[in-house]
Amino acid sequence: MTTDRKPALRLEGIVKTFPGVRALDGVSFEVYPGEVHALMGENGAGKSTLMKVLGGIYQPEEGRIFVDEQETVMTSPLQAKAKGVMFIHQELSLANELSVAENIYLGALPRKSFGRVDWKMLFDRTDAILDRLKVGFNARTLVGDLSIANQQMVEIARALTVNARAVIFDEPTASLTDAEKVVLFEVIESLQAEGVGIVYISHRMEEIFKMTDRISVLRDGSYRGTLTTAETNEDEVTNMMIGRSLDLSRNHAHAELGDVALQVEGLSCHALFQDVSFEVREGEVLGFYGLVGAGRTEIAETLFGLRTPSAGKIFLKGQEIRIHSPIQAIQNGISLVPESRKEQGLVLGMSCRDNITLPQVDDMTAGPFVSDGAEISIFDQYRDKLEIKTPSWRTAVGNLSGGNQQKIVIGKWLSMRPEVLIVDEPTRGIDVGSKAEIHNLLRDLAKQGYAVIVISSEMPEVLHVADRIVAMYHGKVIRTFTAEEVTEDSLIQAISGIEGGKAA
Amino acid sequence: MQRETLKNLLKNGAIWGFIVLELVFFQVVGSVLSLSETAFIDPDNMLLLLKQSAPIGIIAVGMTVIMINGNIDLSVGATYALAGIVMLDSMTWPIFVGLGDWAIPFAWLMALLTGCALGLINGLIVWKTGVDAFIVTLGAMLGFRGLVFMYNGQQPTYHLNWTMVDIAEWGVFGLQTSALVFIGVSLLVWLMMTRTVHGRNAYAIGNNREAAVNAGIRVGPHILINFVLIGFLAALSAVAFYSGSGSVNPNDGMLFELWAITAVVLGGTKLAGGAGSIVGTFGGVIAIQLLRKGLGHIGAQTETVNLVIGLILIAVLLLDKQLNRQGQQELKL
Amino acid sequence: AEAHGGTMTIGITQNNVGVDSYQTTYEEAFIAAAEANDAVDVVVLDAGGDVARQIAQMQDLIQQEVDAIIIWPTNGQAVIPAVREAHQADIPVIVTNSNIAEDGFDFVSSFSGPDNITQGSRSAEIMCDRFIELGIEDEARVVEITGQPGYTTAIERSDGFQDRLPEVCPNVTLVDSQPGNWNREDSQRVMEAFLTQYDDIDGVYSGDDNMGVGALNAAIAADRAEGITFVGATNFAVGYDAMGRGEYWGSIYQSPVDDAEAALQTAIDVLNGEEVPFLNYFDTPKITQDNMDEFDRPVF
Amino acid sequence: MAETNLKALGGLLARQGILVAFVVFMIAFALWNPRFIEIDNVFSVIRSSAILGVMALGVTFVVIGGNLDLSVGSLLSFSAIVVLDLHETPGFGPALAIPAMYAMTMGIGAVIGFLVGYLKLNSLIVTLGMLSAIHGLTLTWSGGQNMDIANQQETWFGIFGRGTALGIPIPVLMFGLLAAVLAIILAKTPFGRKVYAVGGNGTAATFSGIPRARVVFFTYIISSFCVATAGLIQASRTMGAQNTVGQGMELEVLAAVILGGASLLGGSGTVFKTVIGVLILGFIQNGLLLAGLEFYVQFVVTWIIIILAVWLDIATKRGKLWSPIA
Ligand SMILES: Nc1ncnc2c1ncn2[C@@H]1O[C@H](COP(=O)(O)OP(=O)(O)OP(=O)(O)O)[C@@H](O)[C@H]1O
Ligand SMILES: Nc1ncnc2c1ncn2[C@@H]1O[C@H](COP(=O)(O)OP(=O)(O)OP(=O)(O)O)[C@@H](O)[C@H]1O
Ligand SMILES: [Mg+2]
Ligand SMILES: [Mg+2]
Repeated sequence: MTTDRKPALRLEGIVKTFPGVRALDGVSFEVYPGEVHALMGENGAGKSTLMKVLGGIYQPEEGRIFVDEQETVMTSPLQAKAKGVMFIHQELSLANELSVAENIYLGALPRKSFGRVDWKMLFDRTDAILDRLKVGFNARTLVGDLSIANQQMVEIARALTVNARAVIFDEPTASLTDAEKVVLFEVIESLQAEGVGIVYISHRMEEIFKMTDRISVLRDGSYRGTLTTAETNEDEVTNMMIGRSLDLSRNHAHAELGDVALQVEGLSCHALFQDVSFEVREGEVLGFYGLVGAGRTEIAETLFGLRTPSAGKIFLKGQEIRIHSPIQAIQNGISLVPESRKEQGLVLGMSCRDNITLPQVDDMTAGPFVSDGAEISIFDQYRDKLEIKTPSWRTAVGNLSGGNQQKIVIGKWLSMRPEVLIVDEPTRGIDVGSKAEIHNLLRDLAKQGYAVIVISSEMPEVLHVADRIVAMYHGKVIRTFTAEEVTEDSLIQAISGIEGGKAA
Repeated sequence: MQRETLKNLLKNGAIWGFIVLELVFFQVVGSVLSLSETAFIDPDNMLLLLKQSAPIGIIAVGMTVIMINGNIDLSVGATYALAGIVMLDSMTWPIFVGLGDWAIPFAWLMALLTGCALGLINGLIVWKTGVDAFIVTLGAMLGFRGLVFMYNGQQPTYHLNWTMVDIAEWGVFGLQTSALVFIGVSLLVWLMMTRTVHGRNAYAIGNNREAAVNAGIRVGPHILINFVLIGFLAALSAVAFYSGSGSVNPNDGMLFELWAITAVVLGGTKLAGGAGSIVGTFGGVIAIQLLRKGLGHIGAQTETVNLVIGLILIAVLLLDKQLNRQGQQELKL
Repeated sequence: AEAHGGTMTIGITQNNVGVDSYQTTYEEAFIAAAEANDAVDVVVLDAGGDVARQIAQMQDLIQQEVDAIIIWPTNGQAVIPAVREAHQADIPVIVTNSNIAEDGFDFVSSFSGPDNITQGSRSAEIMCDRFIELGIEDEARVVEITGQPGYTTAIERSDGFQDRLPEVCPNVTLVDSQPGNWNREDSQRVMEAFLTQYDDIDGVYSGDDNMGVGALNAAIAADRAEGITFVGATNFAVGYDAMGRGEYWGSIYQSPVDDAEAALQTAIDVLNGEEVPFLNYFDTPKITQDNMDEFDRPVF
Repeated sequence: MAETNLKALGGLLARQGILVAFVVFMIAFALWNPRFIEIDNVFSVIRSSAILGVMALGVTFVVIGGNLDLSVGSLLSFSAIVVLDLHETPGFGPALAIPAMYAMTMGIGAVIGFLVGYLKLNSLIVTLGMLSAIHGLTLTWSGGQNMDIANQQETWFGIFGRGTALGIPIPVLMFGLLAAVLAIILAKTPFGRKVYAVGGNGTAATFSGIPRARVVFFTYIISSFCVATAGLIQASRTMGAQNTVGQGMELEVLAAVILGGASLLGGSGTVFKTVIGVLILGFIQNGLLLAGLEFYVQFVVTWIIIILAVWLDIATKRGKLWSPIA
């Protein structure tokens, strides 16, 4: 790296505490112009907090910030922006009722006289940016009408609106599919070429090794060191992050397959998906893979009683069942880990414990009252199992890091000991260590005789955990692969609607 | 932009459909009962309707902005009364009294300044202390009312100036001054909300405050401006109304906040903020006034009026829900 | 307007029906009187206590071209321009129950109703007479509970009382006055605070009997009712009964039925071109435990 | 040692800012007028706050569940009028009138609960509509007349509003008892937990298999139960009622609940805090009355106190006096 140049951005001895947590403990860190600098660490290590300090959202208790070696105090996002620091948030930060263009230029709408918005300039500029991002929507679309992935692209588009000195991407790919990732990487490369310093936060090793120049590691809020990407490997990084190595080898000791647990025949739901048939056996992990909007989530929601199917049958252990509500689904032993943890998975203002026991609070009783003991024991069990990092069970879930929030949602449904567990994007935003942990958990569950359905947009994930993979395209099942016959190429072809997927 | 307006109009279809329904109903029932010699859907009657809608309508326009911005203002009724008092009382102040009828514009100015000042107080408190606008303005509803009573005890404030009454009753095309003010204000604020940076930012703040903050929008000043605006509009409503009536009772304007909010929500503005339109609010105001007027027209008794207004509010809500359904593809939440 | 041969349509906009029995009984009596008269059609509107709504109703009535308008003003001054509009449209206006301000007299045919100021002074006289009877006219301490702040009736009665009391009983002190909003519960709460605050209360004047009975309830609960003279206005049935039990001293007898019938008759007389006095007060006599037998129990 | 104690105290203060505000306020008024804290006065305040308080308990459930209830004032008038009228109906008497009134009041509560819970209509507008509709119903029932009990000596109906037990006024006892029961329901039962979940994030609650509609429905049932109780106390206390007894109370009730720290967005608040909110309002009113201030000065002072109390409450929570709003 060009170490003789001045860093675009430098942090020195940053300390930031929250009640009960020392989120950052004297962290120093720098990015050079044209460098892509990865920031890694377990869930809750303090990555997002550090970046929020940089972006003017939090004020640190100690430490100094330099932009182009000029010391600056970042008191607000507005000021950070003025200093050339752009911030692409981990959690979507959009106004759903406004158009794409207004969101991209939020806080910086072009003006004409009398404070009027210069719509023409706004739309022209936005269209130019959207062209560069090769997305399928236009500047006037309402953001609320977009899929999560496309909303993420709107966030990313913001990075291109100003001449930034530094751009921070906080887990930008968590909900992107491969095609969009490619576009994102092109964007990053072109920013890099313009001499912008880039901070890139992600839990995905392959991206880190593909995209970045250096890697800095945080652990429990303190700085662990910086590695040059070209000179290191996954193992070393993991070791630095979690203090041990991981065995990521494919772990396919097949469980004994039992009876068919869940069978779906010709299930359709209006325009969302049609004629979907599959079965999953006790002891089996069935993967669903497809592009955004392929209809996987909608199938899961239908099985969970949240949508009314227009045709088709569902059999549980050979018995036809009708599910009209999540309550019935749960009674039938079906659980769903939903795809959006903030909207669907968690009551953010509630404590960690209360969130985990929520679906079974009726059973957590001694007499008519909720029993603290029963709840805490469940909580403790899953905190240990999933290594959830939280100051205490009382902490509001909203104060946990993104990854730990996801673990709470998973813990909530695992603790229900369901017969059929559906997980929709289970490891979105989860660190490598915990991810492996969750994968093992899913496999373990299968081994214990549960039927597990995993919906994922990450190919390595489905390849890693699933026994069979259902490939979907445009609301239809294209093909079901077994673990033995599946290859990356055939899977990609199947989910892109290319005829060839059928061969192989 | 035009397409968007049309879309909004359709989205708020319930309220316009409801207005048509009201017109037909009252016309038919009114003529069957033949209580009065004139038709309900008489052009003069409809123009009168606009005038009668003005006091709450002007306030509702301001309330729309406040609510889109994600706040609420329960103190508008008291602001309205206080501004009215200042207007009438200032005409008797020694500095203005010598001006004769030229005191009128000054009186108006004093009233509007009062409204702005009260709005400023609310806005500053909401901004600087971070206390929820609901509580701040709930408190102010009491506090401002206290100021109203302090001004003149329990006595009405009275200053009848026939020139001012004539101005209030002046009109073109049968539209009297307050109706013109209502239409003008609606138009201007509609332009503000759809065309200006301030208006669009108000939507963004109401829609997702955190996102707005993250994007560097200065939320506080926007809130402040909108509170000053609604204070101004409440005062303007008082100017339009009291110019024509000349006396303020210290109880005036009570419940205005609830009626204004009702009109705004009927017009499709979300209580949570971030979505809504002035056009919808205009419809909501007209719908409510039509209802009151129509029930009087067909000779409904007090208890029936109360019952019907209540049930109709709920019915409109049901209708709106039905119209805005996403059909079978909806998630059952 | 010329005298009518056929039926006449009379519109009325009332202050706030349903807020208390008086106004409701008034409305019923008004409608009943109109139905008994074949020559009269009525349009009955209720302003719900809101001036803006009342002005709108005046305009509606003008627009409907009724023959005469009766108004029970929510605000005796604010309705003047609206009354002028009616006058300019050649529709005679009759004011009922509480009058409009003098500036509006030119546009009004007649006023029909009670004299609230006189009522207030009469209440003061009842109170004073009682104190003299008890021999405490030189030391008595009185508290007042007024009606809804801002309403003419409340203000006039209070003025009448406060002006007259020192004239008849110069040594009686009025120690406090708080509004009870024509509401029995509010009045009871106000009285509770008075009782805590003042160890010595000899008399309570309330703007109407409804509030008076609230105050009485508070005093009974505190075991202090014995020593207090309660005087009210607008004798309600509850007040009449309490008087019968000897707990409540006196009030002003005012019948909403008389009130309503007088208003309607005035309107009819005006339309028939008859000569009517401009101020058409109907009598509201004093009623106390001593003379209550002379009066019927109020129906409201 | 001392430091940890201080810290613990600091933590307590931070959590209970509103309580601190309350205590400060009480001390200030007691210094002004010692009568303020005499036991008689305290009882008198609590007794006259009981009606507002009982209603606020129910509305607490509604608000935590993420909705509003503006119909409580109107419903209070309804229940008071109905119970008095039935009481005076030959053959009824208190023993029949009271349960019948509860049934009707809670029936209306069920209608609101159905509209808001099952049909998912906006609660502000539904209850605003019901405010008006119930008033119409009440007027129809009573014919617009006041309702009064003719023979007050011959009925035991008065005990709910006027009686005492162990030297404590019955309304105070009822308020206390109901507060205790509802506090336990909210804090300790699965139902209470569900109310928080539904109010905190309704979608997530549905995804967790919580019958959101039913939970919302029951918050309104509880609210209407409380209103019926308040109506009983009201009617019994005055042994008569106007059609407008409850008019305007909805906002006062809401103020008490919010003052207690419940969020209008739902998901937070407690019964205990609501009680504090109710007492603050009651004592403010009483204190200012004792101080001999004109009612309109009371308005202004109440305004200032409400804002200061809430401000202090949130300022202690965020550890900063001034809001971080940019
Ligand atoms: N607003 C807050 N209040 C209290 N604690 C917080 C808050 N925000 C973050 N924390 C805590 O600070 C620590 C660091 O959180 P942060 O979000 O920075 O983690 P992260 O490294 O981004 O994790 P992830 O990979 O899961 O996103 C966590 O322990 C978290 O619980
Ligand atoms: N282009 C689009 N325009 C509008 N809505 C979309 C679009 N793509 C997806 N959606 C909707 O957005 C919601 C969530 O989208 P998301 O991107 O999470 O899809 P997904 O869950 O990845 O796809 P799948 O259905 O295969 O799971 C879905 O209800 C989907 O119907
Ligand atoms: Mg993070
Ligand atoms: Mg999905």
